[in-house]
This record gives sequence, structure tokens and C-alpha cells, in this order.
Amino acid sequence: MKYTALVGTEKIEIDLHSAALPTVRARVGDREYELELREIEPGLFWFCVDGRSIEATVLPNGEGYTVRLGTKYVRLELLDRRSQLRRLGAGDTDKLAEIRASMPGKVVKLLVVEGDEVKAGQGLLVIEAMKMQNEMRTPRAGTVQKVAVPEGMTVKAGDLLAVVN
Amino acid sequence: MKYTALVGTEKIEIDLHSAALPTVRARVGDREYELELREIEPGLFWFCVDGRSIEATVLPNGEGYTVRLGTKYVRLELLDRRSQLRRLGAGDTDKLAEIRASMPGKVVKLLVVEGDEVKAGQGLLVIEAMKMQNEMRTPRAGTVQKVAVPEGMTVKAGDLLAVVN
Amino acid sequence: MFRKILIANRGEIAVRVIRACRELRIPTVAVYSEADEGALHARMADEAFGIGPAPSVESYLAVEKILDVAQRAGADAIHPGYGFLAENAGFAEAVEDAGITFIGPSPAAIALMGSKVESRRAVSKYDVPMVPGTLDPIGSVADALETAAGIGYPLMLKASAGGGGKGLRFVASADQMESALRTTRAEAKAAFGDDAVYIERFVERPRHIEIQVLADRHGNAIHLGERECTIQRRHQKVIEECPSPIMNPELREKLGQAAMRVVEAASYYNAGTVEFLVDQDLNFYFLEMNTRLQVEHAVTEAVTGIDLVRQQIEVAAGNELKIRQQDVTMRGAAIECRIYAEDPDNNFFPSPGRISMLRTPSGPGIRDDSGVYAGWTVPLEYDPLLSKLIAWAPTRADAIARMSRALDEYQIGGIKDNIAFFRQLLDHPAFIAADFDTGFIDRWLGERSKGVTNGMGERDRDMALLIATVFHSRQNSPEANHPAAPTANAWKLAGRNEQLLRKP
Amino acid sequence: MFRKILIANRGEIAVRVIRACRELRIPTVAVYSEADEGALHARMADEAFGIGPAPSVESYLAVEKILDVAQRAGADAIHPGYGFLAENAGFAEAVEDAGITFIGPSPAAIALMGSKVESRRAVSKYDVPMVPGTLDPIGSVADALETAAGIGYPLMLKASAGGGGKGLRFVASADQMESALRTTRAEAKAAFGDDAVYIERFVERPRHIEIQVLADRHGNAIHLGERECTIQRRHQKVIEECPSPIMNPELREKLGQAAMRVVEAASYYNAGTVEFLVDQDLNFYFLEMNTRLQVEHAVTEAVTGIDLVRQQIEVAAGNELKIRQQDVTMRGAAIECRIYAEDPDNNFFPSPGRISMLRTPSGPGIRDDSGVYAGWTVPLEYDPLLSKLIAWAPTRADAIARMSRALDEYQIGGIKDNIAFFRQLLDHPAFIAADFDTGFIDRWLGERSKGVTNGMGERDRDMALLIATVFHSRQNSPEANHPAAPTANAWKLAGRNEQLLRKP
Repeated sequence: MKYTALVGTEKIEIDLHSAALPTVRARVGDREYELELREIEPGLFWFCVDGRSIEATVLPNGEGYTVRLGTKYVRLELLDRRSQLRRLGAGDTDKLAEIRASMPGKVVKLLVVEGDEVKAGQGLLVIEAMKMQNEMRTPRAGTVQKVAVPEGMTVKAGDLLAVVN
Repeated sequence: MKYTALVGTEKIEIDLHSAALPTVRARVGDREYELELREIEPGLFWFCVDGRSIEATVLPNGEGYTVRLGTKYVRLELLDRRSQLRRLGAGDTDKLAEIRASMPGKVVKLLVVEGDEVKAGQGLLVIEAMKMQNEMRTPRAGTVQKVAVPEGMTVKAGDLLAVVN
Repeated sequence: MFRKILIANRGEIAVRVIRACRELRIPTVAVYSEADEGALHARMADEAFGIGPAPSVESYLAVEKILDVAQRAGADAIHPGYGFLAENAGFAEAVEDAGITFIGPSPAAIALMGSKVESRRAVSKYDVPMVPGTLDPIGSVADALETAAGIGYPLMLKASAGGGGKGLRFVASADQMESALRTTRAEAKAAFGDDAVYIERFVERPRHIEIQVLADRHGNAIHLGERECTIQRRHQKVIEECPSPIMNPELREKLGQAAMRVVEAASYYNAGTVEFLVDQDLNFYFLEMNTRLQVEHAVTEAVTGIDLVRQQIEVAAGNELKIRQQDVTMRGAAIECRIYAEDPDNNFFPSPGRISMLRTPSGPGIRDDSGVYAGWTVPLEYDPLLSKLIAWAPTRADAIARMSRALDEYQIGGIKDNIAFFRQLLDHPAFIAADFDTGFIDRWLGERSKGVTNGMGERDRDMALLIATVFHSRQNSPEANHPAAPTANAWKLAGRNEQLLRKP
Repeated sequence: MFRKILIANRGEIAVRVIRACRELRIPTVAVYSEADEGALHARMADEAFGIGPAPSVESYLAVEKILDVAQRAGADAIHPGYGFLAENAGFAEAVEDAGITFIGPSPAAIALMGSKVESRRAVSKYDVPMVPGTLDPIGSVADALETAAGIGYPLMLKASAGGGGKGLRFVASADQMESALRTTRAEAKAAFGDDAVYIERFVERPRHIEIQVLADRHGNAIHLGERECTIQRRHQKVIEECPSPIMNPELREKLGQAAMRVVEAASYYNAGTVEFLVDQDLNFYFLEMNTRLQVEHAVTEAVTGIDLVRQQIEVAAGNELKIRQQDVTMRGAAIECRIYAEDPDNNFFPSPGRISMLRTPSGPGIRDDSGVYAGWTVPLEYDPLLSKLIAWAPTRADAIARMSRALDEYQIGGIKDNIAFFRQLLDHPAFIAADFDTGFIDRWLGERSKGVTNGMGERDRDMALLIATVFHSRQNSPEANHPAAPTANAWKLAGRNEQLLRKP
């Protein structure tokens, strides 16, 4: 099975030969690896390589993963063929700013209505979670094209809140 | 589903009406119970009854279970129809003493051979586990009818070691 | 001593109080909201009662419901923990009116110290130095601008009913006043039900140092040394220490004496904390008194060996303080990290959700005061504090090393946490040198690396990618997780095919 | 300081040493046998090397393999923990010969104190009182009977190379001698590779009290107070305390001075423990010196605040002891319970196997030094010690209450443990009154209830049976555990039926 890992802007090709624990084998970029990987519990792995004893945790993170090896971490997105195609098909959204929830929470106040002119950095609405209030701001000046959520609504991380063009 | 619980020598009939968490219902003896049972993780349950907050752990124990409610425990065997039949079919073994391993371990020394005459309390063999040696003794005098394990063998709890008649 | 204690709180502080009660062999009653069904504090208490929907106003702030449970369960004392109703004088009064002991100070002391204005007025008569500012709440934006002009910028806006870093705003210049006033009032209203706000001069590069006090109802009062709470983010404490690295015996004595005068001014009893700002020249100013247990009480416990919750209960039961001032000795150094469900790489947004994995540290000098467990879903509705991790060692440097070690052991899966953030903070030269002020974290966050990796080598990165890919592929093919399953399926399939073949 | 430390051990003590190294920022090397693949100590170390099959002689006792790993990994010091090679003078010598520092005393001191006979001979010159007995190993059964007749029954048989309660037998009368001698020799041979055995007079109702010592290579030595280790089962310690409840400053001073003379007699350096028997009149007798860290070292750490493993490493690196005798202060009281995988209701038989669930206690004053984790399979081959649980509090009574509370929080699933046994022991009036001797547990076990229940009421028993039945029925119908599964199957089935119908 072939994947493409996206680390920041860098793309790394991964050819996973075997995912059958404990012996996993893959080509990462142009380097071949074989690890004796033990799954201590789901998402927590342990392996030894060159004598080094390494614990790795894999944490789903939005559309990707954060992998920690000891105190070091790397964030990545993993694209299989399907998600690559989807990504390629996505349109150019440079002229729009989609403001999305970066945390789960509740919309406690709308500060604008559709059609309002806004300055870059202006607050659009306030989200509250775990006693924290956060003003969600627009990164660009423009017109509020859409307010996607009503006051009082509970949103998940990634939900669309508003669009500014 | 009907079961018989054996607590020591006492038999208690249980008619389990529903085992679908969280609401479980059963008649125990002649008393009806309904509990809102949460499984915190396998074998660890939590429920409230009359305001009391109770954690219950269920630990498989040989052929039965040990259930702990707080610091109190009860040991039981649970017989469904099949195991009741098996139990009823078992022959009378009063004239034999079956010496079984009460712990997992390794047979490190045989002290008797088949045909030996033994006194009550005499050691038959020595089992070692986790650096502990234990002489397995016969509860009754008689003749060693069978030595069921060779030296060096690893045994599980409950395995037959020897028979004295 | 009490027959039964109800804990009007949740999470790690409810667990903390239950532990103290268990050690005193006093039965406990927990209350829990619908979001907290199966929460650790409810599981650990001897009795537990649901008190309504998730929003605090309908459960943990619902005074009538809590009093009703107390009476039904036969509790003769209530411990409020911190937050929620802990500093609500009306609650304390309702509790006492119901013939139940409130484990805390008198309603009058709570009311006095709960008002920044009244408390400063009372304390000012007792020779305790204070930061220049308004005593009275400010009115309109125009009033605020006028008053501010008199004091001078930069300044602070503070909710009169505030505490714990909520309802605080830094105002650099006049043009920020309007927006700052609006948000501070809104937060104050939401958090404390009171939107009164006052103004105070901003002290440059201050330290935040607080004195723990204990007083009984017989006029005995002692102080248990200080806590260094300077490391804050957006005016909320994130890491606390005991002792303060800048402390010397003379300053400690002076602060302790000032705290005793505040206790006197409020006719205070039970545990309390007197907060001071300390400037670069070691001048100190009274900030406020917290009339409850503090989140960071455990660092004082580690250094003095005194169980503060137990002392609270004993004093509330009417006992005389058994500890005299000369019995209080400080040994070694302790640090506390507040482990939060939040994402330090995304502006510290809270991260509620299910904890899929939990590995907590232990070993010498480590204490983990947690309110969660593996499998628990951290609710959206409450404070994101998961646990307080405390490290004690003979010296501050050793305590830092020990805390680093413990953070490396701590693993939380399924939600985001600030463990890696602390790990990085403890390596910061300014932290190690104890050369910081209350603005340290906010300045440092600007420089802190938030890239896709924190310096992982290429080979390790490759292996990390490989492991993520293995995890991903196994997640998306469930059979891989259950080696037995494919075989069983094959079997069934074979059986079915056979049947089909045999039929005709 | 050292570049890298290899830990020639496993389980909780290897984890303990790794923690100390991490705090000193010294990289660690773990070794593990085939039975310990994935063991906690291997996971926590910076490096880990497999060293062979499960039996200790082929792995943890295989000197050549361990030295080979040390050299390959570039370790310049080896910590032996306790047990295995910790008191093997040959190993210590081989380590030093390989140019690696042995973190422990000199090979000569190990050899001297490892021989009960030689140690008593050496110590006897330094005015340290001793129990009457043979200095030389005994020969045949006939020799033993003759010697015994001279000393008088009851008496003790002791393996010359023994320690930690292994290779010890009580002999009440002459007719038990033959069997006792055979088993003691066999156990001694198996455990220590040496079947030499000696005889000692049995002291009636003695206390077992030991003194912790620390000495550097520059002639500085201190003692860190005592530990009460009287609570034993079959001569193996099960619960330890610091301080001893019978201690007074004069006796402590006398024991400390005697321990210092033992250190002098052995030219001892590093950490060590001098064990004494103390009779009902507070007379004391030198028993032996343990030339290593003790299992129960953590109670001393809790009370003195001194990290003994760290001190071991610093002293081994050639540093002078920084702590002087007058710096050693004892605060409060600490208790340790040894959490074993064993079944107290079935003669304490070991209970290896997979840990299906693990909930460890924490909170104020609690330390859990564990070597296992949820999901780990406790191997059959080694000591059944899972963890050491330590409770500290200002007084002994408070420490007992705290330990009880922590034991209530501790939950281990899948294997048997002795937690409930400790819980019962801590409630025993004789334990609470500290009125016990080394035979206390063995006498108490006779009376202890081992019934099918420990006094659960009928209603609770009914609910317990109900819950067991629910658990049982869910175990035996796997769908119940995966609520989604039946639905999914029904779906597929429906789809299949539809296809069949549509085909013709």
C-alpha cells in the first residue's frame, strides 16, 4: 500500500510492505526500514533500534497525526490515493477566508451579520468552551458573505463559522 | 437466562432478565433487582443505589469469580444448566485424593514414585514459581496411584499432579 | 468531628477532598451533573447524587439542589473546593442557615474579600501596602478613560468579583479601553454573575507571590510560607513553586506578618491565601485574599508536610489549630504543573473529549492529583484542568529535574494536553535561573517553536512516519487488530460455499 | 559524573534506578530477558538490549552477557539493583576489571558481608553485640543435631549466602532438623548457588530493625535512621516503616553508632543496611549487613528527604558525601506495602499472568514504585513483586490511614494480589498499636477469615452475584460487548438476502 506523507510542505512517499505486527517493513522516501514494533496499547508503540529503546505515540490530530518519539514530535498528514485525488480537486479559495472553529465549543455571541464590512483582525463571533471565551477574528478585510452558525449552537473543531470575501 | 450461584455451600438461584448495560435486571433468590450499571472498563463496574456510590470488580477465579464491592468481597461459582449437569455427573471421589496444582509453576522435584505408601501430610513433589518452592502434600494416607507430571514440566493452576487412594 | 461531608464540586479538587475525608474516616457525598455521570469523584465517594444538566448554573451552582442532597444524605458539613460556589457568600450563608457547617471562612469574610473594593478598604486600615488604583467600580467608558488618565497607562482592568485569572485585562493605551472594558465586563458577568470592574496601576515586571494562612475559630492563626505564582499565561497561573526562588527569611517574615494583619482585618478563619505583587526591588503590594483552598495548595503541603484540606476540616469542626507558628518548617522545594486539556500549539484552545490512554507518573517525590481516568470523556462544559502534577526535591534544581522526568513519563491519549509545553518551559534558561515576571510566558510564546517538528532527526522522522502509516492502515482495516477474525470469516465463508454447492 | 549507566536488573527496581538517572540526566541502558520483552524497565530506558532466555542464569545472572552489553553500549557504570547479581562479589569484581564502575561497595566488602560467618567474625572485633550461634557452616545432619543440642531449641537454620528471607528455616525441635536442613540447602543452592548453612539461637518475639548507612570513598560515613521490618511472613518482610514505633533517640544513637562500626569493620562505601534483632528489653544483636539498596529504601527517603539511589550514584562517581550527620533530619512517618502477585487466601502462592486492569493510587503522601503496567504479562520466572506502595504522613497513625486510603484506590485485574490482605492487616489492633514481633503475621494468618466472603451484607451479596452473572453472560456472548456488531450483521444479512432474491 502506498501513501504520501505531508510534513509541512514536504512530501514523503511511503510504501508500506507489511503492517503485520511485530515485524513492520516499509520504504520511506528512498530508505528501507524494518522495525520490530510492539503495540503496548492502541496508539502506544515500543521498539528497539540500534540498541535505542523508543516509545512512539500516535495521536490523531485533525486530518493528520502527531507522532511522538520520546520528547520529539512530528506532525503529518497521510494521503492515500483517494484523499490525494480529493485534495487535488479542491478549488482555489485564496479569495475567500473561511473561518473555522479551532476548538469544540458553544457560539455565545455573534458580533457581525451577513453583509457587514470588516477589517482584518476584527472579531466576528465569540466561542466559549470550558469557561474560556475566544473571539474568532477574520484574517482579512472584506464583506461577511456568510455566518454559518446561530448563537447558542455547539460546534466541533473544524466546523465552518463564517466566510469573508 | 437462569443460573445457580454457589457461595460456599449455599445455592442461590439467579434469573437474569436483562444484561444490556446500563440497565440490568434480575431476580436473585426471591428478590428483584434493577441496577444502572456502568462498565468503566472490562471487569470494573460502577453504580449508585439508594445514593450509595459503589464500584464493583469482577475477577475470574479458577472456575468461579471473586466480586469486590468496596473492601468487601464474595467468592462464587456460577453454574448454568450445562455445568450443573457436568457437576452432577461427576463420580464420587471421596476415596481418592487428587492433588492439583494450586498455582502455576514448574515441577522441580518428585519425592515419590507410583506405588509408594504415603502418610497424610507427606510431601509428594515440589513446585517452584517466582522463586518460591512449595512441597505439595497429600491430605490423606494411602498408595500413590498416579504421578501425573514429570520433573521439569510447567503446570497451570488446577492441573492434576498426583492421585493417592 | 463531622458525620458526613458533601463535596460541592467536581474533578480533581473533589477527588482531593474525598481523599482527605477517607483518611479521617468521614463518609463522603459527591454530587454530579449529567455530563459527569461516571466521573472519578462520583466513583470514589461513598455516596453520589445526580443534580441535573451539564450547565453549571443548573448543577454545580444550583444552591437549592446541593442543599437538598446534603439534607437527604444527612451530611453535616459541605466542602466547596475552589471555583463554583467556593467564594459565594450567599452559598456559605445558606449552608449555615440549613444547620450545616460550611468548610471555609465566615460568609462575612467571603463577602468582604470577594469585593476588591471593600477588601482594600478594610485592609488599608491595617498597614498593608497596596498598588495605586480605584477603590470603587468604574462606570461608563468615559468615566474609565478619565480615571485611567489620572493613574496613567499601562494599567489593568479587574473584575471586582474576579479571581483565578478570569476577568483581567491589560490595557496598554486609551484606544484599547472600550474593547477591553466590554470583554472584561462580559467575562465577569459570565464567570461571577457581577460585571463590576475597577482600575489599577500596572506594576512593571512584577512577581506574583502569595502567603498561605490557616486560622481557627478561637483566634489562633499561622502562615505556612509563600508560593511563587509568577508564571502565568493571560493572567492565569500555569506553574507554581514553594518556596519562591527570590525569597529570603526577612521578606518571608514581612509578608507573613502582613498576611496575619489581613487575617485580622477580615476576622478570618479556615484556610486562605493572601496574594501580593512583588516588584524588582522586593517591594510588595497586597492584591487580594482568596477565601478558599488554592489549586496550588499541594506545593505548600509538599514543603511543610501539612495536609491543608485536613486542617480545613478540623478547623471547621471547631477544633483548635494544633500547629503553632514555630512548628511550621519548610523542607526542600516543590513545583506544580497544571495539566490541562488544551492545545498549546493552537493558542491553548481547550480540548475536551475521550481519554483513550492514560499513563501517569510516580516514583520519588512525585504526586499526581488527577480527576480523570482512561476511558473518561472530559466534558466540554467545565474547566479543562485534568490533573495537578507536583514534584518535590531537596533543592529547586532537583525539583525541576524531577518534574521533567515525571512529564516525560506522563502520557495522555485521545485529547490534547500541555505536557510538552511544560517540558519545554522547564528547559528554558530563564525558568531555570528563576529570572521571570508575570509576562514571561506571553513573551516566550511568541518565540517558541511551533513547527511541524521540534528538531527530530531524519531517520527518526522516517520511523515516525512509518509508525503513523502502520497505525493508520490498521485503524482502517479492523481485521488487523483482531488476528483471529479473518480466519473465522474464512471458515464461515467456506461453510457457506459448501452448503451452496451441496444444495442442488 | 558517568556517561551512561547500565541497570543489571528488571522490574520495579530497574525502573527506580532509571528514574534517578533521568533526574541526573544520565542516559540508561536496560537489559531484558525473553520473558521481559516489552517490560516497563526496557521501555523506560534510553537503550535496551535482549540478553537471552527467561531463566535468570541465562539472562539476569549471566555476567558475561551483561558485561558485553555494557561494553557495546559504552556504559561506564553498572547499577545492580537488589537481588540477582547485587551481592555477588565476583560480578562486582568482573565489572571493575572491565574498567566499569560498580555502583555499590567494594568486591571485598560484598564478599565479607556475604558470608554470614566471615562477617560475624569481622564485626565481632568491633564491639557489636551478636546472637549466639555457629560461626562456621554445619556439615551433616548428625553434625547439625549435635550443634543444635548445644545451643538449644527453638533455633534458626540460615543460608550462609542468604538474604531477603530466602534460605531461612525455623526449627522447633530435633525431629524437624532433617527435613528443614534438606529444604534450606536446596533453596540456598537454587537461589544463591551455595548450600552452606549455619545455626543461630532463636530470639523470642524479636523486632527486626535495620539502619541505613551511606559512605563515600573518602572515609565519610553517615547513618539515615532506622527502618522497622518486623512484620514478616515466613521470614520475608511484607510491610516496613520508618521510624520504628519503638524507637527513642538514645536507642537510635546506639544503633547508629553500632552500624558505623560495622561500616568501619568492612571498610564499606556506598549505600548499605545493617540489620539488627531487637528483643523485648530493647537489647539489640547484629544480624547481617546487606551490601546493596534495600527494597524498603523508599520509607527512609520519604522521612529523610534524601534520594538514596542518587546518593549511590554520586558516591560511586567518587564524589564526597555532601550530607553530614547533623544534616539528616527525620520528619513524619512512612510505611511501605509490598504489592505482590500472590494469593493470600491460598497460602500466598504466586499468581503470574496478564494484568487486565490497573488503577494506581496517588494524592498527598503517596508514592507507587511500580514495575508493571496494564496489559503487561507478569512472568512466571521472577519474584512476584509488582510494586512498592509508600505512604508518608506527619504521624504513624496518619500514615496508616493514608495507606488504607491508597490501598482502597489500588485495583489490579487479571491476576491475584495481596492488597486486600494489607487492608485487613492495617485494621488489626496489634498493628495499629505497633505491638508485634516477627512471628505476628504467621500467627495472625491462622485466625484470619478466609471464607467465601468477609462480611458482605445480603443485599450487597445479591448485587455482587447479579453483577458477576452480567459479567459472565457478556463474556460468553461477545456481541454484548460490541453493541454495533449485531446491527451490522443484520444489515449484511439483509443485503445478502436481497441479492439472492434479485438474482433470478
